[in-house]
Amino acid sequence: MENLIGLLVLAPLLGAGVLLCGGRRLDRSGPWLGTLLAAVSFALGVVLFADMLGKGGEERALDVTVFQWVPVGGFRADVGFHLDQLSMTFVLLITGVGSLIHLYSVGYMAHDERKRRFFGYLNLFLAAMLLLVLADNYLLLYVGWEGVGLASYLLIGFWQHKPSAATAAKKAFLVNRVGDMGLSIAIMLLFTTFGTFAFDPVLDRATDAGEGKLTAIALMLLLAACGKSAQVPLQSWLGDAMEGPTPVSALIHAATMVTAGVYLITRSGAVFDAAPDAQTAVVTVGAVTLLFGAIVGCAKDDIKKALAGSTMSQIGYMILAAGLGPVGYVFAIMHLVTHGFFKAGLFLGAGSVMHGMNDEVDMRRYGGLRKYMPVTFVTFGLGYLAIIGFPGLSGFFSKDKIIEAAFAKGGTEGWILGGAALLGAAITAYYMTRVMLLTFFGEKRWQPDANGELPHPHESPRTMTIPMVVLAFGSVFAGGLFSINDTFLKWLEPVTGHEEGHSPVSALTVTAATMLVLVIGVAIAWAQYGRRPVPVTAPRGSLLTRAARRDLLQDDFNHVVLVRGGEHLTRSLVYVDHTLVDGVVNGTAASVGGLSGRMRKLQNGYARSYAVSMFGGAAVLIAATLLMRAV
Amino acid sequence: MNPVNYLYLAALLFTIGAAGVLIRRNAIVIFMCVELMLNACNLAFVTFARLHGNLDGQIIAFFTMVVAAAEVVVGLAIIVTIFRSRHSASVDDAGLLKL
Amino acid sequence: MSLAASLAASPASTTSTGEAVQFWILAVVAVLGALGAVLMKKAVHSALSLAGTMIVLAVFYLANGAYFLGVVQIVVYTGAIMMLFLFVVMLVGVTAADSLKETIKGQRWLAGLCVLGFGILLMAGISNASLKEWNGVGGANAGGNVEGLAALIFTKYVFAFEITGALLITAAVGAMVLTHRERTERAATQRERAEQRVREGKQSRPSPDHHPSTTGSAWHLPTPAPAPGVYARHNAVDIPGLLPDGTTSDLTVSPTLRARGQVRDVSDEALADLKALEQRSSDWQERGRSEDADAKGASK
Amino acid sequence: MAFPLLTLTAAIPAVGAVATAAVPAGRRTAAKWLALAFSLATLALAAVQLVRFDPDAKGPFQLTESHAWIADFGVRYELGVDGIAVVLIALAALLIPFIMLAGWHDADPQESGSSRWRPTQGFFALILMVEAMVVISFEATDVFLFYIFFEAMLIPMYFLIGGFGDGAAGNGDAGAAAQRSYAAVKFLLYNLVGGLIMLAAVIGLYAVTADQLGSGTFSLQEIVQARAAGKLDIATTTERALFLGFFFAFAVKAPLWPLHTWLPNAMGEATAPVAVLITAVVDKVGTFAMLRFCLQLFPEASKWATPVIVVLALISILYGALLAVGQRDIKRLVAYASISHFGFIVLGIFAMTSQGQSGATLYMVNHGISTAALMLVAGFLISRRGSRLIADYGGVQKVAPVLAGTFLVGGLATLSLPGLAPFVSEFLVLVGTFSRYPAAGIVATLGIVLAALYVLVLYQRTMTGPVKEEVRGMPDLRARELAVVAPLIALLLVLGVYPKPVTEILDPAVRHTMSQVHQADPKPDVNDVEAAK
Repeated sequence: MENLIGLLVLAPLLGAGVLLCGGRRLDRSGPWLGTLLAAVSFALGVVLFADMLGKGGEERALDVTVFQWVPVGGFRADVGFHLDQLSMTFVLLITGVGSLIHLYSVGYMAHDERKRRFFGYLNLFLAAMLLLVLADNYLLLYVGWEGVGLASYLLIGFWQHKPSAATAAKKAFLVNRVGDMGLSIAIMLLFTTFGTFAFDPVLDRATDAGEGKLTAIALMLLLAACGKSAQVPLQSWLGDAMEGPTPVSALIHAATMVTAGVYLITRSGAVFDAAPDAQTAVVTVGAVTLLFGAIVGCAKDDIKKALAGSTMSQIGYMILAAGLGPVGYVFAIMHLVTHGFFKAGLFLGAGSVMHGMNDEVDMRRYGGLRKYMPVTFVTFGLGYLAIIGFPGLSGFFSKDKIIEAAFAKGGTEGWILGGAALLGAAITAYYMTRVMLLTFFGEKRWQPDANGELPHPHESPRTMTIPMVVLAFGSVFAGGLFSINDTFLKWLEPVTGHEEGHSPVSALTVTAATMLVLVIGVAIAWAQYGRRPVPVTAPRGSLLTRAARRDLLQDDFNHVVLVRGGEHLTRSLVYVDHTLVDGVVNGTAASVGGLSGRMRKLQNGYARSYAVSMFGGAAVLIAATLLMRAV
Repeated sequence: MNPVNYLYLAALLFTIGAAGVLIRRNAIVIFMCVELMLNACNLAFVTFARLHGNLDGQIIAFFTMVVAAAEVVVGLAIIVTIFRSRHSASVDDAGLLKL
Repeated sequence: MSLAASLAASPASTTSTGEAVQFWILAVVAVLGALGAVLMKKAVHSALSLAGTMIVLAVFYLANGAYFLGVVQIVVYTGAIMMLFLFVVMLVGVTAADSLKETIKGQRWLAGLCVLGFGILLMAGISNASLKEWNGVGGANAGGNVEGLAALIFTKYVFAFEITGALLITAAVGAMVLTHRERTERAATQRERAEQRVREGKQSRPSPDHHPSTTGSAWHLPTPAPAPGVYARHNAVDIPGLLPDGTTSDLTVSPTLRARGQVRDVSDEALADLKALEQRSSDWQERGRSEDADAKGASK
Repeated sequence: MAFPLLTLTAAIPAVGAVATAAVPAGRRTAAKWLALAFSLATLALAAVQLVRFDPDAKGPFQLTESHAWIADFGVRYELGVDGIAVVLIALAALLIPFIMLAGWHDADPQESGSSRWRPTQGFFALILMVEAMVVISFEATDVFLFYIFFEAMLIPMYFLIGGFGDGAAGNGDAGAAAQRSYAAVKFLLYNLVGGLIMLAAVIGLYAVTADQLGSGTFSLQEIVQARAAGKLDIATTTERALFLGFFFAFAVKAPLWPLHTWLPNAMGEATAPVAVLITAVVDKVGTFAMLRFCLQLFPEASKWATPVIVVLALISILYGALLAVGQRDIKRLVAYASISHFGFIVLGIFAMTSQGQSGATLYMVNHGISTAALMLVAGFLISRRGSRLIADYGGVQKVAPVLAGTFLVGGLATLSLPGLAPFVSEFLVLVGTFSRYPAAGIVATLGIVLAALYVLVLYQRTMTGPVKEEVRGMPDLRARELAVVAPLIALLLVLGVYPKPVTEILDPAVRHTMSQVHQADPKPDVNDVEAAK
């Protein structure tokens, strides 16, 4: 079994290697090869899952050290895997959803001449993500962490001829790097505190370290999570990342990559539990982001960006839950899984819509598509219902638990967090309904594309619809499946631990309140977009709307402070280097040269001048002699 | 009077000669000034001989005279040669070695 | 001698008043001579001033008991060396006066500074030395100054003396080598020079031996230069010949004379004479012309 | 007498240089192959060294050779390698063939006149000459011997920088030639000044040993042993002064801020292979010498100077990275990136932890390979378009995907992406620094963000976006070029995933150095973890 874990990671990695180095021979077979290897990986995951189910709750974890990676003095990093229920959940989600997206991409990217490379990148992404969740130490996790960043860089910037895509890719990587900085500092702190950074020894002995150190570690981990999971203040890359092909958005920015932050916090639960201050920071970030993302999602007319805002918001829920400690870990992961299903479905649906609409992304130019794309409509609709938390669907179960847990935090804090979560639910209902109405209902507002052709919406090919259907099943049933008998809770509990929260309001009240805000949100959206015709160009909107369209001015802030400031800094440094640092050097050289030039003039060729110097020298000598005598 | 005054005189003559060497351009005059300086030295030597009460100073002065004679002979020959080719006895014109 | 002998007897602290008087008078002369040597514009004057200083120094040598040197100073220095100087000065051009204007920037300031500093240092050094008493050279001169010197030269300083001899010979040879110009080709005969002159269309090549001022603008004629003087009136070399319009021609006078400004111009005189002549001839022709006119009219 | 393996390793390229230089003008290709053959022979000898080297053997140096040379001044011809040296020799020997291959046509004469001037022969001979000197610098355990070759290296480098342009501005261009000669002179003078100060320190060291030991010596081991035995007691002030003298020269060579300004000029003006030679091979002698001479000869002074040096290294890291962001010239950008990386190396050395020093030594190797990959591909790119300006490129990815891909991998290695070799070393340096100087560690970590910035900006501006008109029709990598880049990238991957063979050789040497400096790693707070496990 142990060897299978290695294979699990190796399969997509091999795919990436073969596809990227294979050359044009693989252009035709490449997509299928990539998909096959993703599927193999999924199959291995299932085998391991079955094996794990055959064991008792506590013995399910599987550790395997493949080889010593960096053995230097007291510093030991191994390439080793740790497969427990938490990683297993992720493995299945990643490989499962990943395989579906591979399949979807076969259709979506069919006409792209560089699709071989695209599948290579997708496989690389899977491999990195698997490495991330399977690593048994933080350094190896870091490798996967950055590998994910690299793959997302390559995928977002896949259409490199578009400057916007290239810029978005760069931005994603850079913002992620800031987060990575947090992770690397966290690892350094772990090393200096514990002398190691393998999960087991660190997490077992977490409480032995001082709380200050633990808080620092936890905060750094939070920074890392913010980067990867697009949480405030490092959320700005996610919206731009929609420049990538839609399957990328589905895979990376919905189902897998952005969940890495949640994984990291959950995995490091022991550290966070021992650092309550850091936990407060985590829940704050989560709560702020869930509102932030939701508000941004409301204002975007680009369907993918609206969904990106939604992703941000949903991850905010997960982070919030993870920040609550053992009360929330399980629900964070549960929401993560259900979100993986419905958000992937939504994105794939959006991709399908764009596919049929000549790559138009502006929802104001959609409308009335339900007749033309029935499968897309149904699957997207199910995803929609799931995300807003329609009773009985996946989102309902997982989100409800999180809101409950937030209230259970207790005190003012609990009320604030719970309130924020409830408000977020309302806004979610609003913006998702908006997306739904604008896209599939109402009259046709189609506009001719750049070539002057009106789009001819049509249903997408089989390779694209099948994954959507499968994901729709997931969106509908996953939540129920997990919640019956607390299956998911029991599955994860041995790893993350669990405590029941003591909510000041009863579970039923929370559910009722959730339903209420849901209805309110949907109703407002209906009032705005369902009853009235929708203008094709966006109205100017209120100050908040305009701010939200610009990602609540975060980018402007970044631009003014970081980009401009950075440009000024580098430009002035270039100047300083040239004028000051090099100037000192060149100045020395020039002054030596100038001095010699001047000294040269003393050698004017007149014997009498030389005589004066000689005579002066003689005078000085005599003076010196006399002085020496006098002394 | 103290014979030291001869020394002062010698110093004065020496400096005047030196000034002439530095100021004048005519090689012949410069030579004459050099001679003046040598003579000043001789005067000093002779005075020293008197002060010390032996003849060594005079011997040195004597040798100086001989050497000065030799020097003048060669120097003036050089001046004449230079003058022949350059039509000038100015030391400032002899600057071929300058860059 | 008796003075020297008395001086030699015991360390003295002062000289005789006579010597003091002599010193103060002659020292002034010496300094003036030195200054003259430095400051005179003409090399000849410098040389003469220097000769004066040297004679004064010879007297001082004698006063200091260096009898031999005193004589040698006069014979060798003033007699031989200074004369050599004068020869060279004559060779180079006795009339040439140097400009005392300084051409090197800052040279005079620097020189002044150095000289002043050096002088002050020397004086300070001398005054620093404690020279209250001295021995006098009388004892050393007791056996005769020349004998004393000779004894030293041929014993203690014999090597230096021999080497000085070698130096003198070397200097003599060197001077000969330096001034001697070996003729590497046969000297051109007068005929050859004349032919070359005609061939080149020039009178003669200015020789490098000539003083720059003699290389005038006149050297362009293949023929001998026109003679000086006004024919039948003057034949002195310093009087330029007249051109037909009565003005003088520079070609006819030696450039040396022109440079010296020793040309006597008689053109005014000649012009006046000419005028008078013309007057007279016109007076005479007055008559002749009317006769002439008559003759013409008659012929018509 | 044992087989003089070390001497032979240095002698082979030297002989090769003479042989290559002697090839007649008409036989350019023969000269190239001859030079390549000699460099491969050197590589083989370096490999033999690696095999014969026993990491677990006792004593600091192995394969030693020792002969009297200038007996009057105690100068000995002493060679020996420790783990660090043997790895760096292997690096140099490994990179030289690639440098030659990459510069295969760089020194072809412009017009095929049958002049007596033989630039090709000269180019390859000079490279071999540099290799010989670098190798012997790594091997020398006598300070004076080291000094001679440390300085002599400048001469062939001077001609390589000044004599061969990259054709970016036209080889015949007078302006380019002037720039190049400026860069070469700057390189020479800068390093000479450093070298002269070191010479003073070398003489000072001799004076001190002569004073206290009776007869002066330059032998590293003798001095170290004498100090350990208490026979040699260098006064604190003297030790510090001597240390500074040595360190200054190495800091110029390394180069450390603010002594770095020669590097961008030299790397910008030289051809790409020569630039690689500078930064990947020659500059390593500087950082290597810090480890071998500064730390071992003057342990107390090293500890005394550490705070200042750490700050300078930090400035180098950030400053180099920021300036790299601001560059408009590809090669200068790589040069500033190298300055940043050298900052990391120096930081690791002076963090005085085993992780830091292992990381730094490993970094030397990895930086050599990664910069070689990036710079050589950049050179191929520049040779195609004839411009070094970033703004002249755009959309290369579309027309030359393999070139762009290899460029990206080189860039990713430069920004220390995990999975590629430099990551391991950079992280070791960071951890090592952090465990002793947490603040410095955090500041240095900023460097990884900036590294991402300059690499990605470079990649974005040159390789992505709409295809520029001038770039259209640019050929992709040729077989020769691929043969240069592919092994380097493979090496980056292998060392990134499995650096253990290298670290195993380095580790004992680093531990030895640490013990020389009397430094132990800081203990973790919770130190019974291993026991508990």
